[in-house]
Amino acid sequence: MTETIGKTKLTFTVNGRETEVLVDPSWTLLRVLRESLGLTGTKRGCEEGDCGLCTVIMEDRAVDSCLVMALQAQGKTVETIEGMGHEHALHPLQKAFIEEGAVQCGFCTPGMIMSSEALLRQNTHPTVEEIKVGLSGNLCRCTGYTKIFKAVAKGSESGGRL
Amino acid sequence: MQSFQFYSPNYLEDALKYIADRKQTCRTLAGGTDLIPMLKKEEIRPDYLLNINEVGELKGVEDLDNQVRIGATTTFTEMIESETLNRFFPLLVNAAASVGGPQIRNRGTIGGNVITNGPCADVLPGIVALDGQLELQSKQDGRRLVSVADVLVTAYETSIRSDELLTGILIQKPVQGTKSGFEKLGRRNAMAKARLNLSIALRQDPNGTISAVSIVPGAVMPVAVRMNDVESMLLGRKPTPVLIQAAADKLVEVVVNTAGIRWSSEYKVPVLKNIFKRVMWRVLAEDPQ
Amino acid sequence: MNIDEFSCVGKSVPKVDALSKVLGTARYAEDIKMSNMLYGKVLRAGVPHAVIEELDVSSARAMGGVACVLTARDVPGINRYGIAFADHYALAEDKVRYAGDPVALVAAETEEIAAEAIKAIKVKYRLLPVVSDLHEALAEGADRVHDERENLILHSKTRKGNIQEGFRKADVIVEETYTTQTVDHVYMETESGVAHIDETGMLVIQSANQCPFRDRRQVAMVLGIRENQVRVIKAVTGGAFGGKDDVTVEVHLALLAMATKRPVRLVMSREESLVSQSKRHPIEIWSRWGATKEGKLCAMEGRVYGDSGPYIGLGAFVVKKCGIHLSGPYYIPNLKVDSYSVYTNNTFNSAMRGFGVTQAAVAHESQIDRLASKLGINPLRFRLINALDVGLTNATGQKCDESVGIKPTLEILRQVVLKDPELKNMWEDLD
Amino acid sequence: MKKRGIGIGSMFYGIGYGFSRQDIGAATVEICEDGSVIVRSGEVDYGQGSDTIFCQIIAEELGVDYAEIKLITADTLTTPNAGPTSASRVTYVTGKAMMKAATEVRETMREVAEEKLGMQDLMFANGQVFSMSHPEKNISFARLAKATHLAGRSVVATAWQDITTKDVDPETGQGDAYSTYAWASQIAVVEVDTETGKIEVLRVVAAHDVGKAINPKNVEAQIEGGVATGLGYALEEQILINKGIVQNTTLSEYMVPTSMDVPVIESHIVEVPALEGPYGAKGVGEPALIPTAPAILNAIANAVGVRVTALPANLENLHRLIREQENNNKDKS
Repeated sequence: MTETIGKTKLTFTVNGRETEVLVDPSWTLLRVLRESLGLTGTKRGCEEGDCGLCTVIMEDRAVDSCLVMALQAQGKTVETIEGMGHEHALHPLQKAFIEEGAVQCGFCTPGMIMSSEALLRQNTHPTVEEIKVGLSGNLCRCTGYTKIFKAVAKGSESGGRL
Repeated sequence: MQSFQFYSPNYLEDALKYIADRKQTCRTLAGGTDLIPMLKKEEIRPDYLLNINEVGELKGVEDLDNQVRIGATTTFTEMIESETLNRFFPLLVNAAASVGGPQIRNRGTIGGNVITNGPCADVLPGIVALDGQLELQSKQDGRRLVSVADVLVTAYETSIRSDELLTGILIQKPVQGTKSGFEKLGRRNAMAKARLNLSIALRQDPNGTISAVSIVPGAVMPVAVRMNDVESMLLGRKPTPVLIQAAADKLVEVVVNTAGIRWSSEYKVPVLKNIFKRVMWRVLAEDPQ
Repeated sequence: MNIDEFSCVGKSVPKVDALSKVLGTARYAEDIKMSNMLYGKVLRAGVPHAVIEELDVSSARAMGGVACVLTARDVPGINRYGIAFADHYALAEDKVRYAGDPVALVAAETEEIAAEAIKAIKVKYRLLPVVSDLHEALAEGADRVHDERENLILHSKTRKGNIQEGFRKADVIVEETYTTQTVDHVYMETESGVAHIDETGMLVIQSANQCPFRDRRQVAMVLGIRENQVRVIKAVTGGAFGGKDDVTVEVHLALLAMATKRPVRLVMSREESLVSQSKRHPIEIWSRWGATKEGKLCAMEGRVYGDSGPYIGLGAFVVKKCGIHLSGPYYIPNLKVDSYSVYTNNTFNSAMRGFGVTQAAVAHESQIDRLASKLGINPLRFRLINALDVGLTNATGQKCDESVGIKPTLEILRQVVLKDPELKNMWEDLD
Repeated sequence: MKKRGIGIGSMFYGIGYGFSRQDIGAATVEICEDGSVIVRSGEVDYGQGSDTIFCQIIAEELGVDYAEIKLITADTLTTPNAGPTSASRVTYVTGKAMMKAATEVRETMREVAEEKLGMQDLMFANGQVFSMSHPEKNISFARLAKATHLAGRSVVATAWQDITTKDVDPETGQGDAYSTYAWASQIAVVEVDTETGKIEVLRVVAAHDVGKAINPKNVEAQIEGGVATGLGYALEEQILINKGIVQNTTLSEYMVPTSMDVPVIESHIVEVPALEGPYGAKGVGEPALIPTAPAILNAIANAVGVRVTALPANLENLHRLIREQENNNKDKS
C-alpha cells in the first residue's frame, strides 16, 4: 500500500459486501461506519475503549471500532449489528436477547451482541464464567448483565446450560 | 484529531525506511489502544502515522532453539492462545489475560506494552522478570538486541531511538523446574488499570533451596525493575515464613526508597507485602513444570 | 375460561422496543442526521467559582465553518430555568458557579470546527473562593454561591412523638455519622439531541430525556416563546436514571437552532457529561437510634446535610425525601429529623435513581444492624420485629393502610436463608 | 485471608413525588375501524419497559393481542402530558391512566355489542367479545370496532390519573406524604480479601413488593440492574472532586461494574396490591437498588467486623478499617 495524503480510498468487506469509501487518514473505523456508511447501529461511546459500545467484529474478533483507524481496516472483513440478522430472519443471539429480556435501554445491545457473537465463534459452549469474561469489555448500566448472560447461553449451542 | 499521512507497509524494510526518513514527526501505530486516544486528545500531533500491523515479520510467537520470539505486534489475545507461551511462560499468559477486556486484548500488543512503558503495564513487568531482550531494527544500524531493563528510562519513556522499530521480544526458555506467579489487583475485575501487580519467577533445588528468583512489582515504581536486593536475600536459602516476611519487608523498603512516599503508599506498602507473600507461597507450593 | 385470570397482565411478554434495539435500527438522538445539519458544542467554565470579567467570542465567530457563537447576551427570553426554581442559567452571565457551567455555545459545519471554535473563545475569570464544604457553606458569613441568596436552600423537619421521652425508654443507643459520595448515572448514552425548525415554524427538539413536557416549559421560557411553539420529542433514549430529568441539551439546542434556523445536533462527550451533568447528592447523615432490650425501636434522631451544588434542580426534594425516609421501613414512635439542602460550587447534584432514599438507607440499615448486634438479635429477625405493618404510622405519621409489603419481603428472605445451607451456616442465629 | 459474610438491607420508598408536588399520568386510547389500537401518552420509556407494560394493560382491558397496539409516546405535540419518568411512578400513575382510558372505550364498545348481540354478560378476550353464558353469541373485536364507528359512537378516550398528595406540615413534617409505598429487602453475600481490601459480592437475593408484577421478567430485569448499580455505589463508584473540579473524567477512572463484578442475582417478587395502582401494581425502578449497598455494607461487617461509614467501601477505605481494627485488637491484647 502506498502512502496516503488527504482523503483516500478504503476498500474493505462490510457485512459481507465489498465496500469502497473515501476516508481521511485521521478517521476511525467507527466514524466511517456511522458517518460514511450510515451504519448507526454501532454506537459511539467513550471514544477510548472503556465502554465497548462501538464493538464490531473485525477478522472474526471483537474490536472497539473507536480504537481502529479506518485505514487499518484496508482489505479486512468487518461485521456490524446490521449484518447479524433481519426482522424476519433474526440471528439466534438477537432472538435470545429479545426472549430473555436482555434489552433495556438498548444502547449497549449492538456492542453486546457483537461481543457475544465473537465469543461464540471462539467458544461454542461457554460457561457462565467464560461468558462473563467474554462480555467484560462491554459496559451495561441497565440490566445488571444477568439476563444478558442467559441470552448468550441460549443463543449458543449450549442453550439453557445456565 | 489533526490529520496525518498514513502508511501501512507489508515489509519491514519499507517500515524502517519510512521512519528513518521521518523520525520525530512519525508515530508508529501497533494496537492503537494507547496511541489512538492520545491522537484524539491531540496529546500527540504526528505528521506521519506508520501502521505496522501488516508487517508479517512482526507477528506471532516463534519457538526457536533456546528461546522464544514474540513478534512486536502479537496481540494479548494471540499470547493467551499461544501454545508455546502457555508451555514456557504462563506468567506472560496470565499477565496478558489480565489486560483490559476482550476488545483491548484483541488489539493491544506486547510491543505496545513495552514501548508505552506505562507504570501500570501488566505484561511488561513479566518480560522484565524473565530477562527479555528487545529486538530493535533500524535502517541505519540493522538489528540489535538489548535487555528490556536497559531501555526503560522512566514512566512513558524509553531509550529506543526514533528511527528504530521494536520488532520482537526474545526470551530464553526457562530452565527445567522454573515456576512463576502473577497477580493483579485492580479496582474491578475487568477493564481495570493495575492498582498493583506482581510477577515472580523462581526455581528451587531438589532440597528446596531457592536457586534462581526474579521479582518485579508493577504499578509501584516509575518503571518495571527487578528487585535485586530482595532476590539476593532469597537466593541460596530455603523459604521459611521468617525469610519470606523479611523479603516482603525488604521489597517495600526498596520500593519506597526508589519511588518515594506518595499518597498511595499508605495503602500500597502493606498490600504489596501481602501480595508478595501470598504469590511467593503459592509459587513455592506449586509443582515445577 | 376463568375470568379471574389475566390474559396479558402478569405475563413476561417480550418487550415491544426490543426488536429494533437488537437489530440496531432504533434511532437514538445521535443517529438522527438531517440535511444541512450543524454540530453544536458548549464551552464549559472549567473553574468552579469566578466572575466573568471578559468574554471574547470574536475570533470564534470569524472562523470558517462556524455558523454561530452565542453567549448570555443572545438569549431572547429569560436566561434561567429549573424544574423547581429557576436558578439555573442557560448561559452564564456575570458569574460561573461550578466548573460545568455553560459559558458559550457554538454551532458549526463539523464537530471538529465546533471544537476548534470553542478553543478560540477567550474568557477572563476573576476567581472567587470555592464553596465546597457543606458546613463551611452554612457557616455565618460564608461566601455565597448566589449573591442574592443564602447557601441554605431548604430546611425540612420531621417531628413525631417526643424524642426525649423516646430515648429515655432506650436500653441501647447507637450514634454515628455516615457520609455518601457523589456518583454519576453513567447511562451508556450521553446527553444528546437534535433540534430543527419545521415547515410550520415550530421548534422541534428530539432528545434523550425523561419528561418532554418539563423540557418544553423551560425551553419556551428561555426562548421567550409560547409553549405551543415548541415540540419536544423523546428520541430513543439510552438510559437516564434521573440524570436526564433536568434539562440537559434541550435549552442549548433550542438557542442554536433558533439562531441559525438550521438543524443542530449536540452530543456530549463522556468527559463533558461527567463534569457538567447532574449527579447523585453526596449526603452526610448523623443519626442516633434507640431500642429497648426487647428489641423495639423507641426513638430516632437525625440530621441530614445534602450538597445540591450550584443549582437546585430537584435537589431540595432529594434531601427532603432523604429525611422523610431516614426511619427506614420501621415503626418508630418518637423521632426528630432535620434536613438541609445546600448550595456549593461542587457538581450539580439532582435526581438519581433512589432520590435521597439510597443515601438514607445506608444510614438506617447500618444503624439497625448495629442495634441488632448490641442486642444480640439476628438482624433479619430484628427487622421483622420492627417492620411497619397495617395500622402503624410511618415517620410522617401516615397510617399504613394498604400495600405494606415489608414483612413479606423479610419473610421470603428468611425462608431462603433457612433452606440454603450456605446462608444458614453464615447466620446460625436466624430462627 | 478471605472471609465471607452475609448482610441484609431493607427499605421503603414513597412512590411518586409526594408532599404536594404535581403527580399526574395521562393516556389516550383510540380504536381504528379495523380494531387495531393506537395509544398516546406523554410518558417516557428510556429502557425500563413502560411501553411494554402499557401495551399489556391496554391489551388486558380490551381483550386484544398486545402486539396489536401501536403506542405513541413522549411527544409534546401529539401526546397528552403524563408527567416525567421518575419517582418509580410510571406504572402506578400512567399505567392506571392507561387502564382507565381503555376501560372507557371498552364500555362504549360494550354498549354497541350489547345492542348487537342482545346479551348483557359480555366479555372481551382473545380479540373476541362474547356472552359468558352463551359463548356462541359473539362478535370479533375488529367487527365491533367497525360497528362502533358506524354507530357514531366515540372510539377515543383520554384518561387522567392524579395522585398528587397534600404537603406535610412544614413544622412537624407530619402528613400523608405519599400515595403509596414500595418495600424491599435484599441479602448480600460477600467475600473480603483482608490482605487487599478487595470485596467480591458473591450473591444477592432480592425480595421486592411491587404490588402486582405486570411483566415479571421486566420486574426481575429492573431488580438486576438496580442491584448492579447499588453494588457500584457500595464498592467503587465515586466522583472525585478537588476544590470543585471533577478529577475522574473517563470511564477508566470512574468505574462502573463490569460483567465480571456482578454476581448471580436471585429475585423474589412479592405482590401486596396497591389500591390506586393498575391491578395493584406500583413501582420498582428505584427500590431495586436502594437495599443493595446497605446489604453489602452489613455483609462486610459480618465478614470482618468493621463498619464502613463513609462510602465507597473501596480497596483503600476497607483496608484501612481492617488495619485499624487489627491495631486496636493488638492494643487490647
